[in-house]
Amino acid sequence: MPQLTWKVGGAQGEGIDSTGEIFATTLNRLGFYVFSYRHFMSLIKGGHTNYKVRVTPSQSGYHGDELDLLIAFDQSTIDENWKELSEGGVLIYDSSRISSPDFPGDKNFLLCPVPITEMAKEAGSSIMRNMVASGVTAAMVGLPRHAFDPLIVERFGKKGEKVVASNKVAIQAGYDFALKRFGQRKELPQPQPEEDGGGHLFLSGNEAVALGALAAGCRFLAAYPITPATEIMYTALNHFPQYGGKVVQAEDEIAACIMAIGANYAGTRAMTSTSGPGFTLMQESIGLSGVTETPMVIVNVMRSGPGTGLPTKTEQSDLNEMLYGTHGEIPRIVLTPTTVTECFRYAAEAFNLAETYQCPVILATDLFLGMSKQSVPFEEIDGVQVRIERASRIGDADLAAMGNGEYRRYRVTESGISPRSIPGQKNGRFVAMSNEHDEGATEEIEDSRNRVEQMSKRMRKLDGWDVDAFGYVYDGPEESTEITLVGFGSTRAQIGEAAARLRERGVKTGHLQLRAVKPFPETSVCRLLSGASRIVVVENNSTGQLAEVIRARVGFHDRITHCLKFDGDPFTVQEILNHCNRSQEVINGWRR
Amino acid sequence: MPQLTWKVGGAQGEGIDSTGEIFATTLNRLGFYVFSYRHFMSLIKGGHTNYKVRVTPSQSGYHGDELDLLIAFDQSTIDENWKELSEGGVLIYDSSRISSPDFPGDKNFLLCPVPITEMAKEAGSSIMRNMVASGVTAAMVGLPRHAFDPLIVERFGKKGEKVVASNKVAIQAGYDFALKRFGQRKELPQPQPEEDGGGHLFLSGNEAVALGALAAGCRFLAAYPITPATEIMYTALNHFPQYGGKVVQAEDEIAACIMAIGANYAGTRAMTSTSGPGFTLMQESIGLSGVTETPMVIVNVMRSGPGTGLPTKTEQSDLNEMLYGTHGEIPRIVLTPTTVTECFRYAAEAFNLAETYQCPVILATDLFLGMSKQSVPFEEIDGVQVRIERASRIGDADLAAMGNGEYRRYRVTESGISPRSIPGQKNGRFVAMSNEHDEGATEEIEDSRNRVEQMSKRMRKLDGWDVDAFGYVYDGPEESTEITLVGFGSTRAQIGEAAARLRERGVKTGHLQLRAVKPFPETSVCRLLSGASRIVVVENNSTGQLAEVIRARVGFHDRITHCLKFDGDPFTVQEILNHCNRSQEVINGWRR
Amino acid sequence: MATMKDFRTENKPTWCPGCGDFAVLAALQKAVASLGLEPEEVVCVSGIGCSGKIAQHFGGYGFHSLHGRSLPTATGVKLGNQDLTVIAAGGDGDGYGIGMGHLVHAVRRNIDLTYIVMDNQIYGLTTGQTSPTSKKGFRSKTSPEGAAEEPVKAVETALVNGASFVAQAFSGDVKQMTVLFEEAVRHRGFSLINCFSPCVTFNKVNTYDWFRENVIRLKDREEYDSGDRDAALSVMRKTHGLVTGILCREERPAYHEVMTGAHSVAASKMDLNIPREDMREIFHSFR
Amino acid sequence: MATMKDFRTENKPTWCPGCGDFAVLAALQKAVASLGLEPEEVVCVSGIGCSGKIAQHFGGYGFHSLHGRSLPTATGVKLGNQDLTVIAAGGDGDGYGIGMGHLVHAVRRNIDLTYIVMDNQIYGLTTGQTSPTSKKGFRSKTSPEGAAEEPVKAVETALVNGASFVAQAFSGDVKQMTVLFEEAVRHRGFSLINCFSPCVTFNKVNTYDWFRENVIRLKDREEYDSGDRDAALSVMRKTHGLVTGILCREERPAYHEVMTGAHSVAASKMDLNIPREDMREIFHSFR
Ligand SMILES: Cc1ncc(C[n+]2csc(CCOP(=O)(O)OP(=O)(O)O)c2C)c(N)n1
Ligand SMILES: Cc1ncc(C[n+]2csc(CCOP(=O)(O)OP(=O)(O)O)c2C)c(N)n1
Ligand code: SF4
Ligand code: SF4
Ligand SMILES: [Mg+2]
Ligand SMILES: [Mg+2]
Repeated sequence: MPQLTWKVGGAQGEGIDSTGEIFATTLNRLGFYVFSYRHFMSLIKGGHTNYKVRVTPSQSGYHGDELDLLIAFDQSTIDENWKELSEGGVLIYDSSRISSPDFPGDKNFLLCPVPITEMAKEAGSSIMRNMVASGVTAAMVGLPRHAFDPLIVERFGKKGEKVVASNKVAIQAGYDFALKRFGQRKELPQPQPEEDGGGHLFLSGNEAVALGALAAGCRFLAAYPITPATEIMYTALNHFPQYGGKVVQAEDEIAACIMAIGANYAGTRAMTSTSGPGFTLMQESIGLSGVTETPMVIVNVMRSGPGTGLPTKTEQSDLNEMLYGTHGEIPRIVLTPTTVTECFRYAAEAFNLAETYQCPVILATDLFLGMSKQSVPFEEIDGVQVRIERASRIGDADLAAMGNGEYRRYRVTESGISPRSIPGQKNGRFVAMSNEHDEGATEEIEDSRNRVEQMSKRMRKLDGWDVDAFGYVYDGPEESTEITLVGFGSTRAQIGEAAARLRERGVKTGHLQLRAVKPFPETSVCRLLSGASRIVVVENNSTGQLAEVIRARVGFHDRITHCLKFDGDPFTVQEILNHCNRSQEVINGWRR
Repeated sequence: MPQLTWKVGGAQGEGIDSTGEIFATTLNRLGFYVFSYRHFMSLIKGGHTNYKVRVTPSQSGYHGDELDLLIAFDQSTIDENWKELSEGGVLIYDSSRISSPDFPGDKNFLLCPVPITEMAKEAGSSIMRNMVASGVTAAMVGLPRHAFDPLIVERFGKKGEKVVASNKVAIQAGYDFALKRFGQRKELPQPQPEEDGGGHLFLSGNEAVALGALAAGCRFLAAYPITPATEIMYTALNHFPQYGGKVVQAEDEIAACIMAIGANYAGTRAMTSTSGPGFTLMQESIGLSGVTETPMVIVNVMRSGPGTGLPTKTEQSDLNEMLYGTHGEIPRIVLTPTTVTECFRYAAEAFNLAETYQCPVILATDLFLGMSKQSVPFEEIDGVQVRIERASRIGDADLAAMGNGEYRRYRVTESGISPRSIPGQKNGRFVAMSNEHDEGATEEIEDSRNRVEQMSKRMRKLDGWDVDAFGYVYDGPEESTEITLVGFGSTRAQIGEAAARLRERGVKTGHLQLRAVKPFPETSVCRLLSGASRIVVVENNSTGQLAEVIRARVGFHDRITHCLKFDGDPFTVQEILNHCNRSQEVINGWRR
Repeated sequence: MATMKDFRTENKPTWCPGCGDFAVLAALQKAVASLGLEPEEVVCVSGIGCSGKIAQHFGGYGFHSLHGRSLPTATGVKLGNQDLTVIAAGGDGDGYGIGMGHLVHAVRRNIDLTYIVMDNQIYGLTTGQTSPTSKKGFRSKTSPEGAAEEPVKAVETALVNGASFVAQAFSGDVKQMTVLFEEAVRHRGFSLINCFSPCVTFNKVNTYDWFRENVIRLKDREEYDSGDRDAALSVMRKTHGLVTGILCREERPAYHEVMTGAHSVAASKMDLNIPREDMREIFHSFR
Repeated sequence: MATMKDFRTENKPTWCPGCGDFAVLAALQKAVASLGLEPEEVVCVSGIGCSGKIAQHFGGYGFHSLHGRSLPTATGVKLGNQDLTVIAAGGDGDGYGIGMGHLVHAVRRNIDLTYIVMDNQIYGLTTGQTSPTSKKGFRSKTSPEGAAEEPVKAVETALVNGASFVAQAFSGDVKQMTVLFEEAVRHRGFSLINCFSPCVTFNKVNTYDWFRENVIRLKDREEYDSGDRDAALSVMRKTHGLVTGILCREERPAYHEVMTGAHSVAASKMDLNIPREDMREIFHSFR
């Protein structure tokens, strides 16, 4: 598909992010479909960072394999990124800092030296490097000279006319210089503005999660800062209070999770958001939600583990913990949205599921989906029907009809769901107990018959949820395929593009992307995979956690191969294709 | 097999445990093989408790399905236990408290009213009920009148002659009363004294774990009290200090686990012990051990979950968390000893494995194995060869031969193991880092090539360990069976007895008991199960966690059935047999 | 109006006869009844321990949470519905051992709840180990040669971190305890009441008699100004912590009144539907 | 003998230019060198945060542990080998937020280590959120309307719980800091040094200048008796905590000298082999 890929890189703290953001935001507002991806490090200043933007004629959840233009503020940007530049790509570099760029000369680039720092200084200060770079970009991709002006006014208006003016000067200097010296070198795809002529929504998975929660009636978030989940908290801080929603920065993740459980118990839709290390600390509370049957929504934005790991890198390696964490056995739901819109939709749905089934619902994304801002058609998110279903509750009237002490919170029902009362409701008294308890929830109880009844009741609750209808999206022939690619969550865009390319080559290809992994939609998965000659499970982790689940729940041991990546970066389409091209023999490598 | 089963029950705090212990300890000292099982509740006084003793002609790890004698201090003991009494069983009850015992009259028991409380009061105090009961027991099973005297002197000697004397009086009163009124009613199997003519060792899995650790050179335990793991701490407190071993009661399990990791890092063999809730809190630290490659031994004595669950009941429901807990991916070992002697042996071996592979080793038992005191031949434990292999270290001389800064703690090696230095060693400087790090362990590093190298190095470490040789015990025909029973850990005795009974009935039966579940001994399991027509996986949990692993790693989906129990009690042999007798159709119920 | 009876439950408490926790339960039942509260308006959130069973035995709503986590659970309950009266309760191990961090942070927030610690200087439910409040040298199954650590100074810790209501009570004096609970529940903000609540089964040192002999009752004398935090600290030091009464009281806004998202309507009572136009405006702010 | 250079590493610290943590690192390097310690004898154990990177930049052995867990990790290291000099280090969020409970318990044990907190009143590494030491009303990304909580009083908390050495330092005065570190390392028992270590990137309120203007240096005047814990508390109150110097010092046995299993030989240096006869005797005690 026609596309433009662009990247700016330099040291952290040098304005790389703002350069990227200005470019991406502006293009988005002009109606282009933009996907942006930040590469950053777990330190504040220094260290290489870059910001990549991919512009496509239609929506895409991926920043692209290659690079058409690279703007390098320093040599290490070239070192780290030159390989990505396509043949004929444009390398713009700050000639005030790099006298002659150094890279193995086996590729054919257009070298564009620009004295970025000097020009910035001339405009007033070296911090305006980002503006010069923006101007250069505009010229070389054929944007009008004043494309960035509105954003500049918006961002710097408060700081006074002068600041705005000098920023504009810097941009124009870059623009003029580049236009004169190099001219327009690359084409942008056609913009596709919204109906109102403006841009699409430009938001990340994290932002979408917070908005979905808000829309679904979440009025309490307790969280503890952690990359890459903190934007959920920021977005909540921005938008919850207006609707009476409270946001607490807890002392740690244990407190954050259990506070939200307390709020849910009190009748408020409440959630927490975190990433790996914090998620691990929440395991005991997740068990508490399970055993007390208190609704709870936990967002886990995965990053590279284990331990502190690579805090600014993406990974999908918490699947096992989400499925199997906490001691003992609880019912739980794990949703894995595959797009920003699904982040919104499933965040909202999570609250209904949590209340209906009175159990923890884990919403799993990762750094790649959570932090990448991208164009989303307004209609797409606006079109999501957010229902607020406060299910599985008992009403005041029903309680009034009962005598005091008659209501049984944990009544053993066929569905496993027992109507829930809320503190404040007369005659609804119960004790939410982390111990095993009786139907009446008045006492912990160790009787073995009671135990079996309560345990079984809890564990059968989710049988009523049709995960097989909800839990996946499939693209491809249903009966038989030569190869079927399987993934979950954020990898959808790349797997989808890889599948498309395989089909272009005439390979009968299926693409199954899971949007829920617990309960596991095994009937659907079994049906869709049974006709696949080869099954390639694509995961951002090192052990093939999803593949393991598929083998356990469905089988197909001898047709599954693992396409794994765990270097901290999201998959490229090419990597997936490379795996598919490799010989059949890897299949037998599963037993390790 | 010939056996005698006996139980005493009453309210907690009434001396039930001491009655049981006096009986069990005395028999053991006389050379009988004894297995004792405590049923108790999560409250201190009141509530039903009982103590069951099974006497067998050879060693057994099980307290038996039925009951020959029941001593009831109160009616609720009868309510809770009458069903267990075999036809012709003896029901002794305290006629001072129970005028006529109440139970459905469909079984044929010998009713033996004994005014236990009155007789105790006569002897001096109602707290001597336990002594009266002991005397009654002695008479009815044909023990000599003074059988308990030595133990009484030992236990009460410090309290003075008078106390000893009145206890003896109470025993004798019970003895005389019972002998006269009822006579000897049951037979004990033949005792099998040790070579020295004395009794066997009489200890629990928890005690054996602490002793194994001590023998293996563990010199640091940090733990936090929790049922059913606290005895490990008590045993360590008793025996570690003499050998310079330190014991810390930490402020919580997070601290306990990470303290032990710190001590291991400093070169001391160190461990922690806990149960479910505490184990969950340790998950982040377990990841730390994995990523920093610091040896660590964690004992998890499982109890009924989830949440606080049933703190005094047994379960095997933490298997999933042991296999998959913590975010991200780490190498880990999970050992599941099946007998008290294996508790000793594997506790010791755990330290060698932890040091050799520089990873967390989880030693998993449960309340049943951990807390049940039982006869173990001295020779059996004494015969365990405890090696202390301080492997995978780098010596001072090797370091001296290097320049400062040359040593690389996380050198990428083929085996994945990198020789470890210890603080204090010259030239051995490194930083154990929870972040991803370079070979030199001097910096956290986010480079993707380095990441893949370090991650792969860690994950391949355990390839060198031959778990297939170590990880199971198999009993039965190797080629083909009609039915093969599979379990892990503590269920060995009951599964073994069930298998024996099936064989008696002419069913070709296999019994595979796993002693290690991570790495999974899949080659062996595959080989041993491939000829089984039916595979019954016997687990003390509600979802069939081991069966899931077998399906994932080996397959055989359509031959596996789940024999599950999760009411807080250990399996009875009969329950396993009942499952085996049930029709084939359950097999197809696996997909849920 | 509800009476003390309405705060009783059918089941008898399972504490050992004579356990100090009976008095705590009775005082709490009396206090909330005399404040005119209804059972459904009061939530008792407890940790795990013998003391933690109070949530089961108290006749209001209850949350018997995890070991050490009564305070964050109770914080969530209060913020979920600020109209509820929230009592957090638990033991010395639960609150000052594993839960110590949460105490300090709850104090800092001045979250409006009453925190009752049943301090028996021992781990009761796990059958008698040394606790963080056990005196130095205290012998138990986990400190056979005597505890090597200084006991935690939880009340002082609350005081220096600005707790807005701090008191101590003794199970041997239910009357005073009841009054203190009333004051604490009435107080708008965080209240800590450390209750000496003897464990008759496992702590043979800090018995009722021992406390009767050693504990001083802080008379509301003219000289003692409960608004003076330093005076409170100095009384605690002078009495080695063995003093009952209100140590400190300070009026300041409670957390739910000033936190991000503070609102006069309880979160659980909000209309959750956001007008479509509002939602669209929010969407459009992401452009 | 090792010099300061030996406590340097090859790689340059990755802190922002001007970060207060540079001073802390330099002072630590100087202090241990001037105490005549060798790099292999010193272990720096840190939590996670900008501050936590000190373990990487310090030239001794290091353990860059988990967020909030520097103290229990360091406790384990010390008890594993009591001959090592153990420095625990981390940020205000790490130590006083998530790690608060461990601080109190480390203080109670009087574990022999030096705990350096780089207090910048902000979460640095996660790019600028409110921390437990941020002043009330402090605005950040997580408290856009100003922090609603009282700041934690960590130094006072350590003081009331009996910390045997407590001091405060400021990155603007490396000389004093070095002396304080020397004293702290020399002290046998738990030492807390709270260091005002400005975050030049995210905290625009508590800057070097701000501290220079507001912090008082505690002269070792005759009147001030560092053995008097109450005096320390009162100085802290009077200066609103903005004071540097040794606040309190008390000699008492360190934990490893009195704990269960205390021994003159370090655990890591024990002969691990237990004579067969001993083992048999132990076995026979289970009969
Ligand atoms: C995470 C966790 N660790 C340990 C336990 C075991 N446990 C239950 S109660 C308790 C201590 C009880 O002591 P305290 O809080 O003083 O209460 P008390 O019983 O004395 O009233 C412990 C350690 C647990 N339930 N959960
Ligand atoms: C369990 C866990 N939660 C959250 C984080 C994310 N995190 C890393 S550093 C940090 C706070 C740092 O603040 P502080 O301790 O004050 O150190 P500073 O960076 O200011 O020196 C947080 C929340 C983490 N690494 N682990
Ligand atoms: S053990 Fe102690 S604290 Fe627990 S109920 Fe009995 S007396 Fe009370
Ligand atoms: S962000 Fe602040 S604390 Fe972190 S390195 Fe920069 S100045 Fe220091
Ligand atoms: Mg207690
Ligand atoms: Mg900080």
